[in-house]
Amino acid sequence: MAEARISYAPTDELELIQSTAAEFLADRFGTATVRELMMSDDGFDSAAWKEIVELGWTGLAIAEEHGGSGYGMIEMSALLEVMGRHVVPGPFFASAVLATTAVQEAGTAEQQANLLPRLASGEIGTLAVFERARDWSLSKVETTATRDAEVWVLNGVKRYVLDGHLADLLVVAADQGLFVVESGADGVRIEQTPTLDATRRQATVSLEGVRVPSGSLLGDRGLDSLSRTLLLGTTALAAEQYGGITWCLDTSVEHAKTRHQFGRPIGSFQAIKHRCAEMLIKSEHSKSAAYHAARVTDDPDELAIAAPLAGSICSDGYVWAAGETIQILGGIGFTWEHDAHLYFKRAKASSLLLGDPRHHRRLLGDAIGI
Amino acid sequence: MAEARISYAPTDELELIQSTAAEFLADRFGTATVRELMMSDDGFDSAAWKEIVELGWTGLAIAEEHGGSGYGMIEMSALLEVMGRHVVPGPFFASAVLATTAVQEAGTAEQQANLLPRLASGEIGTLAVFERARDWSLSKVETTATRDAEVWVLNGVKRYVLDGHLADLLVVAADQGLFVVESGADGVRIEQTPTLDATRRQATVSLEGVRVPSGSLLGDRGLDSLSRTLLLGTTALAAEQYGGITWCLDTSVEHAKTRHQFGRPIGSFQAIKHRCAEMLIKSEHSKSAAYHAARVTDDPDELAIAAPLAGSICSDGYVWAAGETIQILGGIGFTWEHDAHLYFKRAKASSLLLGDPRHHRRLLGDAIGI
Amino acid sequence: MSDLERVDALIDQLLTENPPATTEVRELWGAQFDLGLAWVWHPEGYGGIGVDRKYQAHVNTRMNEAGASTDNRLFNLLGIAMGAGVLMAHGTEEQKSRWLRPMFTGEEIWCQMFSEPGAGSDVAGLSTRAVPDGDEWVINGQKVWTTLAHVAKWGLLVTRTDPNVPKHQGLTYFVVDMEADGVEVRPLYQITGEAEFNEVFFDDARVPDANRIDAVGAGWRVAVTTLMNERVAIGGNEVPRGSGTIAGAVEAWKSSGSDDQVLRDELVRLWAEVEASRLTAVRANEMASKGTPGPEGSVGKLDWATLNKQVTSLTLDIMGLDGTLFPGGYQLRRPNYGESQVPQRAFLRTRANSIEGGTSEIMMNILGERVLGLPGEPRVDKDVPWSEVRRG
Amino acid sequence: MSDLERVDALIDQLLTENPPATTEVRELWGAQFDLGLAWVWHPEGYGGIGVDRKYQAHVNTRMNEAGASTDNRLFNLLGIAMGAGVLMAHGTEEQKSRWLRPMFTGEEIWCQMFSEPGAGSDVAGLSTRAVPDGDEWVINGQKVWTTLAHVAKWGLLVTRTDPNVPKHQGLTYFVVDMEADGVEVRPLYQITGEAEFNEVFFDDARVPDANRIDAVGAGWRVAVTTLMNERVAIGGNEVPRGSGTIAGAVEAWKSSGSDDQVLRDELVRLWAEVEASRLTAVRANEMASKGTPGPEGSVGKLDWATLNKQVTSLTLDIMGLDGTLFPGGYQLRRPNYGESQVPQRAFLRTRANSIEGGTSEIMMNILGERVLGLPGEPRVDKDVPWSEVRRG
Repeated sequence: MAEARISYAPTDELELIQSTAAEFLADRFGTATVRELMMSDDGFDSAAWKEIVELGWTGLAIAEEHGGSGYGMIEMSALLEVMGRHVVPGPFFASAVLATTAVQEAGTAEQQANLLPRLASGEIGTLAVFERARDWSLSKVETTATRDAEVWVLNGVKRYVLDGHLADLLVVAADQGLFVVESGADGVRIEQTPTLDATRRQATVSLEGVRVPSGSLLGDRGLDSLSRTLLLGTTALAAEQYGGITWCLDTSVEHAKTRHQFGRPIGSFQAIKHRCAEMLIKSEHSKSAAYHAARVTDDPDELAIAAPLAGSICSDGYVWAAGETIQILGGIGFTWEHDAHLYFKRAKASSLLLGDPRHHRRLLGDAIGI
Repeated sequence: MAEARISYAPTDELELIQSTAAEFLADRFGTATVRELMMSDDGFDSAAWKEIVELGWTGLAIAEEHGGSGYGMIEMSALLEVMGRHVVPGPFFASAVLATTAVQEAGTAEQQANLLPRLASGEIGTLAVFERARDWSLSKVETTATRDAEVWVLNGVKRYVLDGHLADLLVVAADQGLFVVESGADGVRIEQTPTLDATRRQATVSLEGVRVPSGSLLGDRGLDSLSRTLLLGTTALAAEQYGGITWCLDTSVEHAKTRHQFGRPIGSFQAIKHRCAEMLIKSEHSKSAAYHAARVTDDPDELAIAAPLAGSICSDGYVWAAGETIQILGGIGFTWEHDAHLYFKRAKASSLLLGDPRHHRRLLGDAIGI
Repeated sequence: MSDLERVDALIDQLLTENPPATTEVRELWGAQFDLGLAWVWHPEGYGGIGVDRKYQAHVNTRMNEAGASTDNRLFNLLGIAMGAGVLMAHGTEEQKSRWLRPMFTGEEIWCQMFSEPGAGSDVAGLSTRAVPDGDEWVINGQKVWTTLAHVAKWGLLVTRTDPNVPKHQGLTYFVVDMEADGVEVRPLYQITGEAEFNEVFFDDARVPDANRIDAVGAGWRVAVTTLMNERVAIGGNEVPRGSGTIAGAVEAWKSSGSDDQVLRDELVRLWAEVEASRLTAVRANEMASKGTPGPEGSVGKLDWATLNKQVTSLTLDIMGLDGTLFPGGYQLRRPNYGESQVPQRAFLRTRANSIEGGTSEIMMNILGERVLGLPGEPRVDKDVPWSEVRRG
Repeated sequence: MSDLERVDALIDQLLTENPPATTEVRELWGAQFDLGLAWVWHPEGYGGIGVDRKYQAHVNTRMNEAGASTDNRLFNLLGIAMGAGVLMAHGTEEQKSRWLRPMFTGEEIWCQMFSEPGAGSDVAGLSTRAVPDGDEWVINGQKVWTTLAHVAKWGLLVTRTDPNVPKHQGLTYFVVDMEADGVEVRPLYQITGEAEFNEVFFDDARVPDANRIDAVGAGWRVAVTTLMNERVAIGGNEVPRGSGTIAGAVEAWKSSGSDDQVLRDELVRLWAEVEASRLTAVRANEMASKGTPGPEGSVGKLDWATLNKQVTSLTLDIMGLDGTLFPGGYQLRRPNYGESQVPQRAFLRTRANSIEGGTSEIMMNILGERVLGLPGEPRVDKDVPWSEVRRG
């Protein structure tokens, strides 16, 4: 078994990535900043984004030849874990994970050479693929691409586009395949839609007779590469979800130790203690699932198992943990003032972004032959 | 709404039925007797059966003109609740509920006049309908009935026939409808199959060229009446399941009050206390669902909702309650010596007899248009 | 004349003398109070006529049928449903005469101030101090989760007057003028962005001793009267089949056009549980009306919280990616109860259901201890002066 | 020569001098003990050579590869995996010399007697009395859940020698001759009809003081050594993906030919949880091997119990009506470990998983208190003489 050689233990490099990230995020995305961004029009801090680019995060998983640092999913997951713990707003996941992965998976060498440096250097990309609310497998794509001489003409409406309002580049799924569309192109209309998780925005992207060069069609495999892009996205999201769970666990345990009612710390009551223990278990399971998926991205058969496994376990785990954190906190956990709701909203929205847990389990069942 | 007039409160008559039953069962089906029957070859106490017949239980829901006492499902449910609480072995459910209901629902007036007095007076009937392990809707019936002059010739194998080894009369589902077959007829072979719940036996019934008179075909509606028979059976079983839950709750609470560990009654620990509280909730829900179903059998639309509702709630509730009772009891609950396992086995088997909870929910979804 | 006939005659009189279509509503409610139809079970002179409580529903129904508003019972809920009971059980003649009528007419809104940041489940551990000063008391401290405080004239307040006795013994109950100096009400924004609740800060606020309810040190007894009313008010009500949060889930399912059998099973399972819970409330009401209330009456609040949370979460799952949207976005403001609630907002709001009005953990303790008779936890704060008990 | 080379050389010597194909197995195990390959981390003379414990797995693997049985580790598990550790940590020279070798060769089977009918989770509350009489102790009481007692020569026994001190302080630990007068072993039949376990009754049984392990009153310390070994032995092992109870569920699913999407989702969910738990054990082993064990190591026993129960229950659901059958029927007898376990039997047997080796409630306490650092419950039995504590 290939996995027998996998190491899940932290390396010096991963620890450095995480400690650097934790320090930066504590400084630049403290809770006051997150809340300000959450209530702002675009949810975007362009100055902080520049710093993120300078730290090399946007190019973390991009090859050095394309302006990145040449790391892979293991390192990206380590970073996302810390970002999830800080519930960081902004287009990082949409751009550095989804759009970047789509270009890497679908694009020709030439297209990658053109596009990846732009993404690495801080232009914002996103994936505009979904049209319907529960069709994560894209069984039906109504957006059309028709050939007109040297160009493609795109028509359709893409919904639930993560941070679409900030995007420079859109990777659009149409019937003929994935297309790269400049957000400023004629006929592109992007409208932000308010989100449950106000730290991760969405937009609806309308394409009306948008003319794009023939080279905008990524690769020649139609939409085939999209399923792998979504598996990798699920893997990355799982790491972020696990990071959120660690915040929930630590916050719950800390509160259970210090909050006193009836003359006792509430963590001395089994109702609270056992729930914290259950949260620990779910946290450990989520970590196992997310770490494993991040370490098998080179093995397509194993990824087909590990990614939906992580998507199911981490989605369910985070939603449960964030909900129970509010319960353990009691009244204060229900206030706008406490951060618990940021995690609760992030958890629920994340559990639906790339497939709900049932969708992930359907993929997993297919992969393991159940 | 019809239900606005329904009363769920005990009446003097129902209380009398239950107290009489409790007294008789405590006397004749004490735990020693139940255990003896459980390990006996046929699981049947013919002397006690005679007393049951004399008490009028087998005719409880049979019209007076056919030798019964003319009660209905409300009274039968009240009785079954007490029987479930005592986890009574024997063919009562198979005969007085399933076979009797099938004859009542499918039979012509003449057939009812012929058959119901036999059942009321203690001949044992049962329903031989299922062939496959998860086809509770009988989407496919392989048993055939072919006409040969004045007789029907039956061929097929019926499985999971409750107390088939004790039956005098079998109500058999074949492609042409429900047939009454005498268990002693030529070509009928009945073989007992050991059961998880040894207090309720099963048999496989093989029919090889069994020739039955033309009047053996119940009614003229084919298998149509079977779905209502199964809804009524589910309703009756729910009452029995609720009775089992009451034993679980009382046993758990009693143990939690008296068992001391760490110098405290274990019921003072929230882990145990809250589980008992949850059991109370499930007990109350089960009671509501079972009582409601028993009271709407005259309203087909409402029964189509209430019966699978009760089947789902009471099956899940009983399996959970019986399992948690073992956990609350601890080691002693896992022994053969303690009665907890009788209920655990009864609970699990009952949750599969006429449909698993998912099957019931499918029926419920159909009925409420979900 | 039977009680029912007597009630009917009075309703006839009320509606004849004060035609709902042409009578100013406060005037109508005033007349209702004077005729004894406000709380029919109260003695005469206190808004009642001393008949069984069950006739009140009949009064309300007949008024509604005649087009007469009974909205005062909603917008002054804490007064009419709880405060009145407290005054009747523990108030003086003066207090009842002064407060009951304007409470019922809605001229004076009431709020209730028990919870504190440091005293949630353990309400009796509260810290807000009241110190006597002549014939007044000086109040300092903070209350939280106070509905209606920003519109209320009067507040029901429990304070600590003696820190040196065990916690339940050192409490005293007051009615406080919410417009008095030293009383500051601030909106408390919640997870939805709305502020249904308030925080109330007392900074040397003064309350006349005449506003004390029952004896000094008897505050817990009065508080229990209030809390019992509150827990009865939540859950346990009889509602139509399929109403409430499950209606939203079913609607989402139908408009999704989905044929996902997994989601369907989950939805039907919750529908079944909601219905079993509803039938339990129906049974509870029947038993209560027969004077033999059983355990079925105690599960309503807990069910309501548990099921609301599950149902609204599943609703978002059914909505799929639409569930990740939040139409209108977050706005920090007072809630507008008139507008219909989107499923996403219900999903957020219901998280509090298992906290407000008694956490589910406390409700489970109550079921275990009071209904099933299981023993309590060892108490470390019993017989210990409040000032020596760790809290917060 | 590295430790590994040293171990390998000794294995070569063992297998050369005692060819597995032609050597009587007890003779082989005796030679293995004498060469120090029984417990490699023990000092020389006690079945070891004082190297790191991790080399034992290597020894076992090489022996199996050479066709040499290591079954003694299974059929005398309580001796070899627990008893030996207890003797090494707490035994005298005489005790180690007397017992270790025949324990390892399987000539003398060991059992462990801690639990009592009145002392389950609260083992330290046990009541079996040992009273000194000359250079012997007289034992009276009852133990329960004792595996292998009916075939054992020796039993590890904790007794109460001083009822007048708090419970942990009055215990003393013995090794008891199971064949002695006054020791009666009875089969304890369980939910499956089988008797894996026994009850052991002591009626004035006499144990020489020479069989006492560690000091009088030090029994709890010795018991803790034993219990820690037990909990490590259950759960936390690395197993192949999809093995164990989930394999039975998948097999049932495949042979059912069902396309029920609801069942499928439940099965896949459990498969995913089992796999996440398995990966957690893999991570735990990696961290432990690096000397930095983390919280991941503590969840194995709990997961194992929880998931086994869910998986075997779902298996019966998948089997549908076949799940209501019980092939072979119930027979009151000793289990036959050789025969394959039908899913129905697994369904029943796994109910004990959340009770044996520490109930899930106790495991949750341990996770909460020892791993997360949450405070314990108030203790009512602390500092109280055992004789005054309510129990049973």
